[in-house]
Amino acid sequence: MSTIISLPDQSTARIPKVNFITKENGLLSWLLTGDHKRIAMLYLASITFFFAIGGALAGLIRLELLTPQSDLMATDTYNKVFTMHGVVMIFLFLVPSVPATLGNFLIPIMIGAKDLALPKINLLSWYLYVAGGIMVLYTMAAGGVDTGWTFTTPLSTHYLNTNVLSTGIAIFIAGFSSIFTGLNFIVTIHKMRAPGMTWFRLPLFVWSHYAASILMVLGTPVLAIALVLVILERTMGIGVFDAAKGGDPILFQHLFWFYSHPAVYIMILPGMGVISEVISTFSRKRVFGYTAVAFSSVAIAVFGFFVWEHHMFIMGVSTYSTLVFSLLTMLVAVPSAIKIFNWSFTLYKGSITFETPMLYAFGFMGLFTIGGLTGVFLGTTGTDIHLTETYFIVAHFHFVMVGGMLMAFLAGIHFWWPKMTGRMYPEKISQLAALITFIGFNFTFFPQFILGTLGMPRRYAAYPAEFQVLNVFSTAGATILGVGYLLPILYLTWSLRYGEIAGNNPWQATGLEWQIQSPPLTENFAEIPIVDHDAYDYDWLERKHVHEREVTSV
Amino acid sequence: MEQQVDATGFAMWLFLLTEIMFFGGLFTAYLIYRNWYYPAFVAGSHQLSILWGTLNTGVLITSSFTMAMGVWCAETRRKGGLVLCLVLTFLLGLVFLGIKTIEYSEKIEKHHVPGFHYSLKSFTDPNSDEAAKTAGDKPLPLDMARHTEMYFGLYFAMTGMHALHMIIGIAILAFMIVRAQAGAYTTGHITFVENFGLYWHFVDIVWIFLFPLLYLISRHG
Amino acid sequence: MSAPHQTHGHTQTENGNEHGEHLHIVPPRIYIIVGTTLLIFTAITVWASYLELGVFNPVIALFIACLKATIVVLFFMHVKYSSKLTKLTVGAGLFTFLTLIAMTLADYFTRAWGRW
Amino acid sequence: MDHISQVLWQFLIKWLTNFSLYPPEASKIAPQMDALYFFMVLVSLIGMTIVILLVAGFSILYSKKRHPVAVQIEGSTLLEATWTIIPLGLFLIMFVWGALVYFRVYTPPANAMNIYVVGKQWMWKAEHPGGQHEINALHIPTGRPIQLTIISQDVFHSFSIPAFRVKREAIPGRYTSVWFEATKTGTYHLFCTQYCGTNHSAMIGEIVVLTPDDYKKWLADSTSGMSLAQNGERLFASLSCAACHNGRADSRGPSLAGVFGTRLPLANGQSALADEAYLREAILNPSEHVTQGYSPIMPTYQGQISEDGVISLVEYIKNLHSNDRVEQTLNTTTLLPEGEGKAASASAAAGPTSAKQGMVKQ
Repeated sequence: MSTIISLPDQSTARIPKVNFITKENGLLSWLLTGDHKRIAMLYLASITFFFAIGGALAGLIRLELLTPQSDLMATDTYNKVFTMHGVVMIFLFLVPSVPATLGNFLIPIMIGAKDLALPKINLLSWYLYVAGGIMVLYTMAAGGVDTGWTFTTPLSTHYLNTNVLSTGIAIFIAGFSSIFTGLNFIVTIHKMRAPGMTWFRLPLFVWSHYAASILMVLGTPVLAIALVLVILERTMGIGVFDAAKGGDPILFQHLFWFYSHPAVYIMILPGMGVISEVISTFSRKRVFGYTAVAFSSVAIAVFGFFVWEHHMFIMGVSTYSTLVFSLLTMLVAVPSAIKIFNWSFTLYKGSITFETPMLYAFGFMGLFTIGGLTGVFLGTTGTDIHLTETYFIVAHFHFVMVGGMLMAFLAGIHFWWPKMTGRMYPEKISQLAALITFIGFNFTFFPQFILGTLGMPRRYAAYPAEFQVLNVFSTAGATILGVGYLLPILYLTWSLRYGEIAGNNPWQATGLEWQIQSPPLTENFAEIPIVDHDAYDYDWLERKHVHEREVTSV
Repeated sequence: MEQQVDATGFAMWLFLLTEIMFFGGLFTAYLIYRNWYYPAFVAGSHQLSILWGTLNTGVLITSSFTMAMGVWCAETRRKGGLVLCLVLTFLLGLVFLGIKTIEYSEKIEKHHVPGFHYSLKSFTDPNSDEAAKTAGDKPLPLDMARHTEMYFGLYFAMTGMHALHMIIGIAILAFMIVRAQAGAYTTGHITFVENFGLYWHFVDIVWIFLFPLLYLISRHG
Repeated sequence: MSAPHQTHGHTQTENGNEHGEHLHIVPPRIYIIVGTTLLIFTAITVWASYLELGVFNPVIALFIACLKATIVVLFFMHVKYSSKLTKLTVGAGLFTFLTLIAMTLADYFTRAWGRW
Repeated sequence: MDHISQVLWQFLIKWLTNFSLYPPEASKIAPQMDALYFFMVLVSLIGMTIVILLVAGFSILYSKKRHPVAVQIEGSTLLEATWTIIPLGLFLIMFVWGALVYFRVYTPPANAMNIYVVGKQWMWKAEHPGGQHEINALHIPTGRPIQLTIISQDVFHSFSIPAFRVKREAIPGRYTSVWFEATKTGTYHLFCTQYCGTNHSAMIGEIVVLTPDDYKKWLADSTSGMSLAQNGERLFASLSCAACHNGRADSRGPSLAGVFGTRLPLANGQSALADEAYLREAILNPSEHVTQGYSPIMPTYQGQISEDGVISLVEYIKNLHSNDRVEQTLNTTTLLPEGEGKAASASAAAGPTSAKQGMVKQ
């Protein structure tokens, strides 16, 4: 198989002595760092930890669902397990995954800056994340919570005596971590671009992070106030969500989904940014319709705020308002379609190679297309009646979040691993892992579409026996998927020490991050670059190489 | 450095956007229930002292003014003026919270705190209650009277969140006074003062809306 | 939304523009006028609430509140003298705030529709 | 090894014999919903195929081996327009079609038979107009539109019948409704699909669809002796509603005879349709639902009547076509000391205000 990997001569290659990792030593130098790259590494370690916890909980869920009866655990235990799975995966993994790790690491470098605009706020956001994480761990240790990650009132306010308060506080804190990350990105992208780095020379990765950041800044506080009101309702009984006192429990859902629908765009948009970078690099081509892809990100961010009620179509909201929200949902589906087609046509007349990040990107495109299209089923008012609150929605959500976001995250981690660590991951085994993940994923979640259509409700610890076969398929698939996720953790750790030296630009990619040493210097650039070319300009790269060769030969 | 100064100002504005949305949820809830339970909201609002409310609005606006003057002093490097303005802002902030405490304790005495032995007496029997009597309230039917609890729930949630912002602001002010005394903001590094000013004015704006929404619902006959 | 604006295309010039923002010092005279205006408006809004105006009571109260808030934003918070970006940011916040309120109320106000 | 393969074999047989892609279509709306569903599946499959063909085709045609040097292309406005407009058009078709189905499901026809459903942790209680009660089951006839008026006593639940393709949230404090017309006899699943606490997955039941004749038989067999309306009449008397709502010229409350389904002018100048939800609200929050020409003197019955009681009252008022019997009850209650005592104790529980008002009525 032909490849574009170009590594330096391994016998003479060295990791640069001075880089952001070796600059200072000691735990304290990490814990008090202002360096966006180190904070990204801190984030990477902590979200991997929480991903492992969330993954283990997912394993328990699938094991329980192997049989129709609730025999592995009692129903309330099962309820706690899926609640904690949701809370951990969404608030502690998916929301910060790409932005806080890859975004943190790359955005300043991609725009030619030395750091994010507000390094201290960046560090603060990591500490808030950790504080939120510790609260979640405390919640689990104290016996968990069983509200479901959606905290539906009045169940969460009056009918449960599990640790709703600590979970609410945890999410509140983690939410502020996400607000600070988003705020930092927006400021950085506006104010810190290198000379010549105009808006339309920005890599699409930066565009999609910009769009996601808008959602983080404007959406998250509404979740925060919804949680504050839940906490006040529980502690004081102010009645805002209490039907007995004249409150409307549906109001909570309005406030909750005002954040939590845009939140799925917060999760998926950065992933889309990764895919743009990967597909361009491995087909050696400028992204087809750069402006369309850039603006579709912003369109998703804007329209994302107008569609939240599609989570509530059957909940007794006004039938007339469902029309508006359903129509707007259709509009927000279009930018995603635009992106998929533009990525497909980026391949056209390219020169394509199939390294691991590209395989993950292909996986993303396939799974995200399914996830997106099934989203239209749920955004259409008529079919939503039958499909909502069943396994269809579970499958849809996991296709977008796990099939989409997690694939993109893994694509990005593999793609920038050489930049972050200076070493390559092992190519063959990682391609295998990508394949295993893809197969395992489909085995796990595709049967759930059929289960949902058949009517199996979500969040059931026990279910009618006729659904067992498909559930067994799903659980079997989950074990394959588990292997697919375990492998990267193992071989990436291995490669930290034994991986091949990557050199500055193993992929021959055009981004500014590839023109500096790997791992980068603490200040990223020895001198601030002056940008004189568009993103994904492979001719420029070619000219640069020719120029460099001339210089060396002289 | 200039880039940094610029960036923090912009960041402060973005942070204020999150604050707007944070209060946005409360305002949404308020509008819905006020629309549903208007008589209860009227009766509830008559329990608030318009004198204290107006006074507090004046106090807060004045504190915004002294804060703005403080920023001006920092800009023009007048150390004494800056310290004076900050101290005045600090004191006015405390006065605001003091008045708020008086108001809260009145509510606690009358059992108007939702969830804690909430009492409907002032609403079902307005003659027994000074404030309701002065406002000329008619007795509310029991079902509507019960919804005054919603009014007070929102009252405490909204003014409580606002007061929390005030407390945070006052704490930062105390820190700033010490730093200003040492001359930290009168050598050209005014970003912190400016950004804090933005925050303080924002808190003022929230109150500018809370005041008519909570205190001034139908004061006439 | 705070979609990037063409004029911010060049960071250099952008910084140049923003520089002016910090050099603009609002004279205390304006602060005094603004502060007094705000106090007068407070008095007016209290006075107006005692008048019998029907539906216009809340309208006037909110109108005055909006006016006061605008004055605070423009002068105390210096937005009048700030860059386009700041103005855009304020606009974006207002827009999303109104979206939240308007679209939530859209549900509540149309619930009774169709039942006539 | 042999053992395992046997298990697998049985498993496969089980799967193949029971395999289905969608639940039975047992209601009138089901084929309509499925038509839309399969249209969407078809569009999705075509879309999916196009994406797969593009990605796979380009990957083969333009792999580095075959196509060593990439040709840089900016983009194409025509193509962008194509894949903006075509998906948008398709999505809009789905939107309109979906909205039509949605309105059909949630707009009950006027002639529908009304069955009340009360959800509580963790059971469904169905109440037929004839007074038949069922727990976690619902017996219905074919060929007749049936409207469910649903309410929850505690948290959100969701009443879902996959075979009918209908689902409606049970909300605390408010009636919601959904309707269907069963077409095939048989027993179908009833699920609670909104997570509602510990035993959420046990909140399931059966929908038994009978032929009209069998249904009649079932009704006769499971009667409790008193219809909902009769029960409501008793409540109406014991709460001494008739003291005001008696249709006399000097009564303090509006006459309730024939009020159901009419449009009422309200004291606040608005008007409202007197449907089940309105009647419920008017009993529990009377001061917000005062009919024009009357004063807000009715006490609230919030906390005094169970949801079942409210349902009985609503059903009684719904079937009240004249005030003759109201008059009768009124006369009997005033005559009987027992009835008076009951009414007084009920009012006493209402708290000081309503007690005062309650006493005035006697």
